[in-house]
Amino acid sequence: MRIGVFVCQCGTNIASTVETEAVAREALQHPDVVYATSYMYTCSEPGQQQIQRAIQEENLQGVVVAACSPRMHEPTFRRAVEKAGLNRFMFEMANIREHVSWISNDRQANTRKAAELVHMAVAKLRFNHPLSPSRVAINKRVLVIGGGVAGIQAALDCAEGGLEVVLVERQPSIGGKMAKLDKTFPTIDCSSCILGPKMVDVAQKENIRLYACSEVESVAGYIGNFSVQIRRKATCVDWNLCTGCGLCMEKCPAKKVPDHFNEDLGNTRAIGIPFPQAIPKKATIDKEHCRQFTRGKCGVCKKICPVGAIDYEMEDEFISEDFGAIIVATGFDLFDHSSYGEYGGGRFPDVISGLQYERILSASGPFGGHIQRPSDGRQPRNIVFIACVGSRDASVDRPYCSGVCCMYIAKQAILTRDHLPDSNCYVFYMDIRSPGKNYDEFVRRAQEEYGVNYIRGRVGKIYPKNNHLIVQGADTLLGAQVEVEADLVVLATGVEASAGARELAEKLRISYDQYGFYMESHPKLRPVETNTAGVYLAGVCQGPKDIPSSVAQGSAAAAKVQALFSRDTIETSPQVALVNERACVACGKCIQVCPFGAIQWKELRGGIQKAEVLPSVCQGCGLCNATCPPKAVQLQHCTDNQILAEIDVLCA
Amino acid sequence: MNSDLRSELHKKAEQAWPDLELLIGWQAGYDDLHTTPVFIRDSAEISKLIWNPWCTQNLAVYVAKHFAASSGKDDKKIGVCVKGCDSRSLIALLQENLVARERFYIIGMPCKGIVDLRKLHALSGAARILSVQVNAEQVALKSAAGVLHFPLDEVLMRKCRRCRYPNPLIHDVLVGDPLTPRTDAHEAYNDVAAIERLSLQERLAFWQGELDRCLRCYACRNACPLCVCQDRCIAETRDPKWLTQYMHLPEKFMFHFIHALHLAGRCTECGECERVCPMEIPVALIKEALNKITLELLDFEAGLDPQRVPPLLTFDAGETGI
Amino acid sequence: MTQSHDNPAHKQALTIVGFLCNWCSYGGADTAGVCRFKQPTDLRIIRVPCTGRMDPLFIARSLILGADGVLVSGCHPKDCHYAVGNLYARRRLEVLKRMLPFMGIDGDRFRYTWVSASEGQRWQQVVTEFSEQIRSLGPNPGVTGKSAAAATA
Amino acid sequence: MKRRIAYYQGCSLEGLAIEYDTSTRAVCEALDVELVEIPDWSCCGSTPAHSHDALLSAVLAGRNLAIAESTGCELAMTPCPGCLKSLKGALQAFHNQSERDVFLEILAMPFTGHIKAISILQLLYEIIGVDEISRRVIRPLNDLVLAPYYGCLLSRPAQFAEFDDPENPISMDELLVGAGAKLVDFPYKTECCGATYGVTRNQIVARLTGRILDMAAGLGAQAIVVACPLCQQNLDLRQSQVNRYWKRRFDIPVVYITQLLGLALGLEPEQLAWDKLFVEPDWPLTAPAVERDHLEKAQS
Amino acid sequence: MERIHTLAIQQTCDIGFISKVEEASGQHISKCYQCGNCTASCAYTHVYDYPVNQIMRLVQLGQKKAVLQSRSIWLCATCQACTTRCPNNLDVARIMETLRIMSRQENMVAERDIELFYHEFLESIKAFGRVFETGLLPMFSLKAGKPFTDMDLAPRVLKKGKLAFLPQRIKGRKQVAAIFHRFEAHQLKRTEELRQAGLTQPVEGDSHPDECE
Repeated sequence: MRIGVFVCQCGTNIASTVETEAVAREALQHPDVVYATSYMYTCSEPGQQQIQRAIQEENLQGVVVAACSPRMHEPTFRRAVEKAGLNRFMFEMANIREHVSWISNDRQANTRKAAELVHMAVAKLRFNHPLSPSRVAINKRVLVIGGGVAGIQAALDCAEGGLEVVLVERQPSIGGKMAKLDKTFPTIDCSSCILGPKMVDVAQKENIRLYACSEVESVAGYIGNFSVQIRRKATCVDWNLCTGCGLCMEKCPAKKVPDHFNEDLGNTRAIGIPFPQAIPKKATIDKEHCRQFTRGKCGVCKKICPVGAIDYEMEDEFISEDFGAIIVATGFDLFDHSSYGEYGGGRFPDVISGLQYERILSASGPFGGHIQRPSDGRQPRNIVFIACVGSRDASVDRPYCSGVCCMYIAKQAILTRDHLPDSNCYVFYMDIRSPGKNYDEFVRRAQEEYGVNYIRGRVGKIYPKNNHLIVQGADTLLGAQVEVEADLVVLATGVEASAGARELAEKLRISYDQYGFYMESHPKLRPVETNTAGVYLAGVCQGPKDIPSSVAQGSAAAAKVQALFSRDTIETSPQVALVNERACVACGKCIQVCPFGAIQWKELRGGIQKAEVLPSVCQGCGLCNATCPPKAVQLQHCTDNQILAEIDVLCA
Repeated sequence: MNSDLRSELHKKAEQAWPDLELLIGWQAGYDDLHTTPVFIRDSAEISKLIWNPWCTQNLAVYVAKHFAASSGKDDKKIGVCVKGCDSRSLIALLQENLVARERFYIIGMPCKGIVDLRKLHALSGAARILSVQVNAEQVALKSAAGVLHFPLDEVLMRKCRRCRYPNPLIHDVLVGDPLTPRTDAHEAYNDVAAIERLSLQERLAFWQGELDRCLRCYACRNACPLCVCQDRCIAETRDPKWLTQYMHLPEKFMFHFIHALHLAGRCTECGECERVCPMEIPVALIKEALNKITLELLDFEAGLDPQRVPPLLTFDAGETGI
Repeated sequence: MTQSHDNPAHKQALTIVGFLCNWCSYGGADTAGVCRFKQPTDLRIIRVPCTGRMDPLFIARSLILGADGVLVSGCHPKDCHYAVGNLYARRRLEVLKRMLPFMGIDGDRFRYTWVSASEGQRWQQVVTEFSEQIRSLGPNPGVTGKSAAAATA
Repeated sequence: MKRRIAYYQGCSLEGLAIEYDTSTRAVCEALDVELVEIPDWSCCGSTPAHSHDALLSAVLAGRNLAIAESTGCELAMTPCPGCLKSLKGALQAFHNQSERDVFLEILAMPFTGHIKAISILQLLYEIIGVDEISRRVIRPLNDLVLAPYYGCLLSRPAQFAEFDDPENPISMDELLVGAGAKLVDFPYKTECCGATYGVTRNQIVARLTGRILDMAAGLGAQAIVVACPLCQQNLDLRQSQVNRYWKRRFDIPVVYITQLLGLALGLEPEQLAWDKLFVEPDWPLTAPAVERDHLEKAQS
Repeated sequence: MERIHTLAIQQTCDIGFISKVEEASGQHISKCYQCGNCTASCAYTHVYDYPVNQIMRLVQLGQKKAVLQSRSIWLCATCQACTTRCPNNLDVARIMETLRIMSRQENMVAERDIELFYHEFLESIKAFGRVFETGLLPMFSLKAGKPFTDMDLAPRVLKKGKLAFLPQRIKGRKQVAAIFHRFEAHQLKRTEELRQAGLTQPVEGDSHPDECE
């Protein structure tokens, strides 16, 4: 084999701590290497042309590039060598940036290490073979998990493009957290006025099937061909019959049911529709509070329902659907502030969360949009907002910024001053994070036009005194301790991964970070893809973000699916396992361990059994290869010989 | 007593014969001290079958091979004689679906232990052994130098002195009465423990000394009832090329790692690898050490319960500590 | 913070072979690089798709041939890109780890661990700790018993 | 079975806080706890020592733990949170690999570090338990309205104290409720009283203590209940200084938890040194003792 | 406290000071992001010259003299409110204690009375094994030049019979004194070792004569 080695300097990224010329020189010592050079930016157009020229001029049969991580540029260089007529698998990469130049300043050691990594790549390349992909058909249906604004947007965009969409929502209605908001920053648009039409669209699109009160139970398959089981939870109301008239809700005798839609600030009934604009507008029974279930008798709703939709015996139902792609938009939960003992740990009724205040402000909220204290219904005069509760706080394991609180506090303070011009609003903040279009102007308006008092410092303690709440904080700009006598305290509770996010990630085989937010494929360049092909992300499930970003990501994920579905088949990677039938001893261990059922028995003439890999099902993990005693199954492009060659370079 | 058992064996083999196409057992060898396997395809040969403390071979070794080759026509089965230890090899083969239970007729031989010829030779000194008699628990050894008497226990194989399963764990018929097991389980790994007591350097030196003698004749591998690869062993293949044919210590170590790790969680400690080694390398010890590890770590012993999957061919998402 | 491994006085040629799964730990090592988390330079990484690809024999071979240390790292259990590859791997790797000392090879020369793609800092910590550990064990004499002194020279 | 616990009383409890010592011993005896006074104990070093050097503080306290170990007890209890901090500091130094050698070198006594240091509240609340104590109450603190005041150190910082809640401790609350008392929801449970600045900067103490007294008075508490000799001294002995500073006439008794529990357990005021308080209660100390079964009936 | 006007950041920043504080306290000062929760929670802010968060800031900027000469570090009562509430898990009270110790070592104590009281307290232990309250107070009052300290309380205390007239001399007082001696010897040895290793900080800001103007 004639091998060429190209050592990238990556500007100074590599060259400043690695002697790239020396690495290239040493590469010429290795067997089969006929050409080696070092270049400023190998991934650039001229850099790629240099490789292509060398392939032709030097008649190269294999190429090694020593540069950044193959996770970054392997596809780039594979395309480049392919253009020059080589098979794209006759290429290897040595990672001398992320694994060498960026992690040590010792030039001598780095150069030695880079040279050895190149040697390993060359040794491996000598065992490479040309490989070509195969193709499988795509099932052009898409599953959207989560019906918040990101999921709604993704579903609508996919449906608009003519795709068949299934939208699965855990709650009885779509709308997510946005449906609970009163207004949105920085325009003070009414939240339900802008979200409502989109929710109605979802209900009306013929190619969207909505499963509310449902969850994803299991996921099998792979890109183009996922098979998903969905659990439709028992609502105890036959939604095919329910007209959403609301009579059951009026007559239900269980009147002290905490109203979760109103963040438990008011009460609702044990049967009903969560809010007037709900989609689907269907009733659901809350079994935890329904007297038919808690006391074994009642039956009022069953008697009253004009269409006979009530069915107390209803059980969860499982349905299976096939999809070619999945968009995950499972949103977030609000940080539970009971871990802040210094703020009362949830013991003080007038210390509330940001979302609770949002419900108080809302005309459809528990107090009809009148601002009053949950404890005694009194109109507050002094209202304190505290930023960063459950954000940027390592002591409660939430060191990240939730990204939206600065803005929503400004909005809530403006709305408060609008509703109650005589009130005083105080905002305790550490920094104001308002990097969006018209965002900082909005925060300035809160201060300049609406007279909201911003105090730079955290609050150390809140305690009740004479029917007030004493807020003891700091003004670090003043270098002083300050106290505010408040009537109501709103904690700008932060954003955290939604309950069950980790379990869903495991079903989908996507990664999540230590806080439960889903990992995108690349933080900058592949922000809506995951490392599992065919699974895309939208909204806060990937990390804290506001409404415009969530909507943009929903559209982006939809565009990714459209692009995927624009073809009828997809290429499957040829990096799959392959059985050498002559070596196979038919012990069946590979079949036993394969996580994907990708290996089966094949009968040769004379009834002899051998293992056989189905390349379209094989995901290329190599577990069979590790298990096979005579090593008859070999994972292509990561064969025993290739790994042994790399080991031998280092150890022999 | 031996003759009683032998006639019982013959009787039971005769009874089973109409259902069998082949019966694998032991026959007398070229002298008192040796036996060889016999493959009976004609009922007239049943009389060749013997049973005594010299029936050392693990006949399960032949089972997988003959299972693959047999047609199974007329629903005829393969008969095989097994000792307790050998029966575990059969179960291990069943655990991996390498053989089908319904195709076998198993004649179980409760066993008090097999004589280790090396020990006999050592005890007799240089003199040629003329004859050996076993009476109850005593061995009478007649050599040119005279007659020597030993307790039988002293000349049993290493594996027999730590045997926990003298009775076949799987059988269709038993020859003789079941025996009570001798050693407590906690003593089973005494030999491994003795090595473990050495320092790291001493252990390395020990294996360097032992494995340096290895000829890479692969007798150990060929005698192993659970080695599925046989002539496709990666110790010899070119692709993939795990080993060279160079006779030096790393390659020898590597070969024994291959054999041992391929048996991790599978070895039933029949000891055949060690018995057949011409260089008298205690190769079974490596597998015993691995068995001790899989027992402690994964609570698994190969060849006991036909329903259990060998631990390295499965997983447990809930297990902790690893 | 002291970065003792940047001090050339500590340097001696060590060979540490790393087998990293492509999806988590290789990404974690990349993340550490992107974040410029300084690490000792003795590790050479071999990329494999999954720790399930790891036949313990690769590790045995490395150590028999004289690698000073072997580090295997993959996705956290239950977070395997291939669902269960690392669950098989951890059994096989642990068995090997316990077997090595029986054969006279120091089990501390081999470590397996789980580092996700986001855990750049953890990767730095793993590499630093393991390299320090191997450094304190000194060069691996291998099974041929070449003396430590000869290996250093 | 009688529990045997090493007892470290500390210097304050020999002097200004003698009633804390008396009542602690009495209550423990009533609860079948044998207090083994650490023979020839010495001062833990208190704030001056750890403001001087953490190691010196650790060794001064360590001497007492080393002696306590020789009594065969597994626990060393001290009523003083300041002493507790020092004792725990000694154990921390011992269990810290990098400090142990020098710690032992300066201590120059045999020490195994097996002993654990606890507060009187830990003994009462965690080891004996509220249920056990309220079962033994024969003279409930009927309707006495109290403000439980814990001070800084009993539950803070959480990782060090390993006891109760750092922001809203409840151990003393539950013990008092278990003894039949009523409590005010006291927001200043953990506010600082001024600590050792009584001597050097008594205006600080007057200011901080005044806030606490004011809050308790405002909430209608008949007494403040404490578990720290320094807090008690600042609130009780210095109440006259506070009154001068704030131009107020506070007259709130500041009593030790052990004194109140002692009464509830049926001990007499003299056994609990009630007469040593500077601000003496204006409420009767000894309502007639109630027969046990009678009490149980009343409770059920 | 001297008012800081223009602070020449590079010239006045004592990096060695920052690392010494970090090493002695075991805390990463750079974790502090100046939220002010310590100041919000501190009961002593009203008597401090610099509020706690500014002490942290001064340490971050290496302002050794300003920090070690501040009154705040001596007025901190180690009540742990700051440590309990720090969102970055910094043990702020521990840092304050570290600064107190350093301030005494560097002879920069601003609150002489408090230091004196602590000193007399330790002397009392060294002499008797336990603190002799009755003896400590007069000794302190005398040396501090505050003869009337707590005189108002004395008659009441005496009336309650709460003060002993003679110190409790414990049997092991020699043992306790020996602890002090071994500790002092250890300190000397350590300082000498550090000096020989060239690691000591120059005494009293020698390297930065014009710190806070």
